[in-house]
Amino acid sequence: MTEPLLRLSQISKSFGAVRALKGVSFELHPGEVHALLGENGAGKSTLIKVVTGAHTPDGGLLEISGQAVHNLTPTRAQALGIACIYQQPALFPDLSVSENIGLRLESPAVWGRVYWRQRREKAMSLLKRIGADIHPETLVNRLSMPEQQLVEIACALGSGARTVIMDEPTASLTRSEQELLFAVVRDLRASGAGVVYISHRLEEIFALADRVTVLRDGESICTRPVRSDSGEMQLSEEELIQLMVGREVSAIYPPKGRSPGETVLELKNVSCAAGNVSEVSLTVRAGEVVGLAGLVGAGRTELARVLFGITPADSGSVRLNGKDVRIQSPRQAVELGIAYVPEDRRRHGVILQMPIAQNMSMAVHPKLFPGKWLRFGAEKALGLRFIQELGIKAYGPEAPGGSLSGGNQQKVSLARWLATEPKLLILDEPTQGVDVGAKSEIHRIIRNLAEQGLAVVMISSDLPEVLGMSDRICVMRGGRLVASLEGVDATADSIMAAALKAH
Amino acid sequence: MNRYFRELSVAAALALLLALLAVFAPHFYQPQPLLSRLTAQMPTLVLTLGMTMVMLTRQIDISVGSQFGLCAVVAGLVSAGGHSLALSLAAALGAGALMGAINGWLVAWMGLPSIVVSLATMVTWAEALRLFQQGKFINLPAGVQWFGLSQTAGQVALILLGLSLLAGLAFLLKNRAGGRHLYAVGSDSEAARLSGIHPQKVTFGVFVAMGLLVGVAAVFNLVQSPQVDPKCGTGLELKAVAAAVVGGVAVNGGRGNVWGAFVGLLLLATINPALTFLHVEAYWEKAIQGLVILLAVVADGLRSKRQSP
Amino acid sequence: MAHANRSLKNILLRHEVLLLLVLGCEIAYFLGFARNFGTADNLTNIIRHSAEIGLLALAMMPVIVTGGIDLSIGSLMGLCAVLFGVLTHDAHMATLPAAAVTLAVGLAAGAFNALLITALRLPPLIVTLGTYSLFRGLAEAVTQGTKTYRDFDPSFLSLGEARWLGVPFQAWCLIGGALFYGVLVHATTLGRSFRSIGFSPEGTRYAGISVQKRTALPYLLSGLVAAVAALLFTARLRQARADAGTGYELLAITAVVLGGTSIFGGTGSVYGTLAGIAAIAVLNNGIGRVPLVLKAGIGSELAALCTGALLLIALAAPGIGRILSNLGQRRAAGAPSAPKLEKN
Amino acid sequence: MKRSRFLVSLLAIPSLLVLVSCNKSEPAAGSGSGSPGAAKKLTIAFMPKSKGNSYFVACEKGAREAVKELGVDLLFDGPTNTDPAKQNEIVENWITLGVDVMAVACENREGISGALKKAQEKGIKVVTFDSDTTPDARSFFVNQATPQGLGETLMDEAARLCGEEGEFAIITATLTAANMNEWRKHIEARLAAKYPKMKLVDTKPCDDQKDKAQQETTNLLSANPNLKCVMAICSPAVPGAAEAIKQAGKAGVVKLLGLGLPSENKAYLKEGVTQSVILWKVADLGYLTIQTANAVGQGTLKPGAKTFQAGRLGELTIEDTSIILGKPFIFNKDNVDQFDF
Repeated sequence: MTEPLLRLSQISKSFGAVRALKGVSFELHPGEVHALLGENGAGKSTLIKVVTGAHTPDGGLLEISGQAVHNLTPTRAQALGIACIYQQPALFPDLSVSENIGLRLESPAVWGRVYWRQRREKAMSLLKRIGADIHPETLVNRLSMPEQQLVEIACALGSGARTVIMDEPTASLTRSEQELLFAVVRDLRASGAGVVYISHRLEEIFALADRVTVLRDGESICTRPVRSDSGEMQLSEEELIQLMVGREVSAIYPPKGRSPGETVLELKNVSCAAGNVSEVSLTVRAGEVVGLAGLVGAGRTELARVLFGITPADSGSVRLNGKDVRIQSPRQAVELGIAYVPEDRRRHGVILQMPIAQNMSMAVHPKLFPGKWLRFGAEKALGLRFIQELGIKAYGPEAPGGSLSGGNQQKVSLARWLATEPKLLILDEPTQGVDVGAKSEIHRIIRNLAEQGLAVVMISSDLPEVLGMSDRICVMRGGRLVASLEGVDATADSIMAAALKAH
Repeated sequence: MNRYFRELSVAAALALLLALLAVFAPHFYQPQPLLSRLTAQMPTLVLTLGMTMVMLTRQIDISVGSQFGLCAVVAGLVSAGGHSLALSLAAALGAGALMGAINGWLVAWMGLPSIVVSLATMVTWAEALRLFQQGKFINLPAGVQWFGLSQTAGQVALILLGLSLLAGLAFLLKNRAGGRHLYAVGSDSEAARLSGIHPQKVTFGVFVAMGLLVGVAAVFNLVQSPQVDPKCGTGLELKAVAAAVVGGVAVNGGRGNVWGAFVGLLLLATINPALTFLHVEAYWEKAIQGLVILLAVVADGLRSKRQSP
Repeated sequence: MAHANRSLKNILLRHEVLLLLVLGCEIAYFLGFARNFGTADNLTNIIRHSAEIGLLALAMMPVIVTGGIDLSIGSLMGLCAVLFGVLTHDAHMATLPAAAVTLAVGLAAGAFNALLITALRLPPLIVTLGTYSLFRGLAEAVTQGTKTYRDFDPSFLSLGEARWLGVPFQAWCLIGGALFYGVLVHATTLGRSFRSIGFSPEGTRYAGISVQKRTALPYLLSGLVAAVAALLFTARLRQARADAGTGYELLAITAVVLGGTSIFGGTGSVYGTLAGIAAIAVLNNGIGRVPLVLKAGIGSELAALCTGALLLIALAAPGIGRILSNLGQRRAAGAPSAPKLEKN
Repeated sequence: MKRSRFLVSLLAIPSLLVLVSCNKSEPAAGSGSGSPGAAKKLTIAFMPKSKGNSYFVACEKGAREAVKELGVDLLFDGPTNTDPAKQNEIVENWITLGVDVMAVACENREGISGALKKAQEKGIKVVTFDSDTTPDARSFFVNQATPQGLGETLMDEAARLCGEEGEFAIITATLTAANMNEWRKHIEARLAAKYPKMKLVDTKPCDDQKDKAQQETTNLLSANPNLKCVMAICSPAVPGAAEAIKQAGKAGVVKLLGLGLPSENKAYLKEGVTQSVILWKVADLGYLTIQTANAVGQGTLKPGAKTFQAGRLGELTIEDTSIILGKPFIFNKDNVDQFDF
């Protein structure tokens, strides 16, 4: 048996009073894809940071290629062949793609020379290898989020690492980009490297992983092979979910609703050049959940931004409750009863330094605080109400948003918009990076809201979620709405076909 | 071309101003006064180089004027004590590095905002110097001025030194890993950390480098005249920041280069003599300086607004 | 962990509480050792002399809370003072309308800053660095640098010395300013949005709050306050000259930061700012009364030096605390750790 | 929690007010308690226009000499930069500090008069030196030279140096410096009245910095090729302008005169770059100021006196309420070695 690439024994790490890791053991062998599973807050990110040298563990033993390592730094981890693709691209926005790749791959000797041409060539070949169509001299701040993710992957590949850690690499990738990534992962495996793969999408894990380790509350619960030697599946989704949450989750998606009511939103040929949205016509009725599917970059988030007035429409008509409206700013959208739970929770959804009650009241200032005077009692009551209604785990309405886990932050973000009592709720990737338990809770909440007569537009790249939650599924491609699928027509195949079909 | 739009447009503005002078005040181009004017800008140039580095890492240092005065007095006292110029350079470098290290320590290791740290050290150094020196000039021995060379040779030497410092720093920032680390840290310090760069060390190093450059600048100032004025640093921090900003160095880090800052400095430094040559009253100077700074940033703002959605 | 934030120890270690403690120590020391420090006349002096800077600091605070900065207020004070002189002397306007026009111009200058910062999304540091030069330059250009306006209306000048209910007029202005800003920042949704903008402008925008309008407001107000300070200054000094308020922007920033407002935005308070002003004003006044300092004749330099040092200590104190506690942890963990660089 | 903090601050303000108005009755100890005639140890407060300025450092030296001689207490303070607001502040602080006499070099003639009158109301004697306030705000002005006398001396000397014809330029400290603006006024008046063939081509500020003065002079020299004379009226500007003239190779061709200290200009005077430096004996000014302040404080010098016996300076005449130090000196390369300040 070969030496494992990575062996962690009884690793522990605390931040102040919080014990993030309480003795985690983990092994990665060459030529293996090892999935790491766990709810948010289970300790996956901390574990990764221990392995990449970003955090120093308080106790336990870390062995890399059979050698015990102490005082690991990011530089040293790199030298020892560990590369990591983080969830949030850790790139330099002001620098070019080739320089980004260069800075990550070259040794950080201060007086070392910079070979610009070699950098460019290397970047070019790496980008080509993962099939990304990005010019190496483009500044990173001109790239879209998935493109940045691809650059990250190129960095990890380029480092020639024997151990590659991928933290939700597909979160913002399009389907075709995902396929390329899977090919890269398989390639790595074939070349004898080890891959630690983290994802909330279980189907990816079944498609890729050889073994699975489940973390819960800072402890490693178990490590299991995905397939037997003969290639049969040895694990079921239900089993995995149960291991992660430690309890039974009965139905993954709540049952769908009754027939929808009146038309709430009606779009006719709405276009926005700046936002890459062209001639979209769409109707959403009260009590209906409309799933908005498509590849990333297909214009879904952009359409939401048009509706919310962040990038106002150039042409076309928007009717809300039968009235023509022109939405020029988020302020106006809120006044019209439109709510938008954004995709990027940490940047747009929740202000991490502010108490959650203040976060929840932000969109209802005029309603909650008539005459612009703050009323602290009313605000606190609002906070308490939603903490209870949505089951937010926090010590109270004064808890800063940043002290909550991702799923709970998402609930705070949702609470802010429910407080406005909107007529139209737009959810953008509502469960991205949310653990399984919180995910099904959020699904239940969304369904309840629809039951109460809210019109819901849900953008999601998670196909099972779109299928499970939506009453009707609209597919976008290249800024246009290309299909509207309902009932038995709505299948994973038909959605993907619509999303991918060439003109 | 597009990447250097800012530098080129500032250079164009400078060219325009110079052309204006060529038409309306041709005697601006007499060689000896031109040489003197350029020489006089060398200390500020050196400070601007340091400020560019500091701003590239997303920091700012407004204590450089006070540091400059202190270094100049230290170097002056060493020289006045009859020691060699090398020794006074060493003393100035030492004093500068020490003050830079204090700023750097507070900013990098204590995580304090640089604008406030340097505001505090600016006041502290300036008042300490006032208490110590009481505004007295320091008379220097004969050999110090122009390094003991003839005047023209000394001026040429000084300009060459300044420009080679500029070129050297430009080279380091472009072609040495350490230089790129400044951009990396200024662009995103967390990403830099994950790339194995130590942002604290880089930040600390940049402030120390700034201090060392202040020492160099003080000596560049020292050799230009037979006396040291302890007030010589007053207001230099704003000149250096303004030059860097006009030259396209971004206050929030990661963007800009020393050539741009150099052109920015030349533009700002030409305004004052231009007013004299065009016989515009002196009391317009500050207003025009402010207008140039605003025009530079507004042009930049309009341009980036047009480009980004 | 979040609970720990609210423990008694942490409340005691809060910046403002520490500052009040420093202020208390200053006062106790000066009462004990400085000559005639505790007299009513002197207290009046302290307030009268810090009114303009105090107002500027109050105006600066919300600007910094939104994550911005306004370097132009000192220069704007100079411009407004000169303008008031021009209006009353050269244009022969009566005092009241001239004052009104001056305030309007201050507001307009603040609006100019606000426009460049919000509509063009330019960094406030650079915009106000530009207007810092521009406003002072205009003041010098208007007066050709040399002109000094004197002989204002006696009833206007009497404001410089006036007392109501035994309290100097300047104190009333300061109280008015503090109340106004206290209510604005701490009790209205506007103040709340300054905070959220300071923490995250994008996040605030996504909550349906018009970030640009809200960001503009503190700059507008700081323009207005600079004009008020200019009038007060003119009344107290009995003259208007282009150099009024030179360097006041830095003093105001010092007071604000000393008062616990984060230069990165988001946190800050009026009472902290007031304590910051008081700490500086008391230090300035008291240190020149300590017999040893009096004898050496170094009051002004020492006061400035101590202000710088106080600011440094105030800044470094939490860091030093953190390092000490890290040392304790490190001994337990046997591993180094460094604070993260802050990023705004 | 937020609200309670706000309430606390609301409460703090009124309590501060109470403190202000309650303590009002307490007298400012030590001020104005001396009865005239009886010799007692006086406390004299002495304020320059700005500190860290070699001119006033020399002044302070002379003042301390007189203090030693007379056995009085000296308080010395002033703004660190020329800042009129700070001068008022210090005067008002001195009132509450309790001094017997104040000697002030006023940056701001009108502006400071209110504060000085307030001091007089409290029984504190006020004298001014170097630059005056309004006459009703002080008892005596120790006058080293009147602005008019100084302006005329400068202009006459400039005219002498360039043969009463040609272009000249002025370097001043800042465009807002009050006393220099006063001098400039008299220079220009004298120019218009007596020297029609001379022309003032430009006036430049040097921010009280030598290096800036040097740059400005370099520009002036090349922008005005016919320039015959530079007049530097603030002390750092004289050596700065001298260096510029020297570097331009115009030593002796372009004449330079100014107001400055001999010690800072000795080398240039000897090299023939600077022709004349005009100044009074600065230390004597400080000395005389303290002598006057003491005499006024002791009550031995009263308004209406025609002469004043000023220690080692001997008997000086009093014009109205101005005590004249004597004519300014013109230093040149022949006599500069006799002075050590």
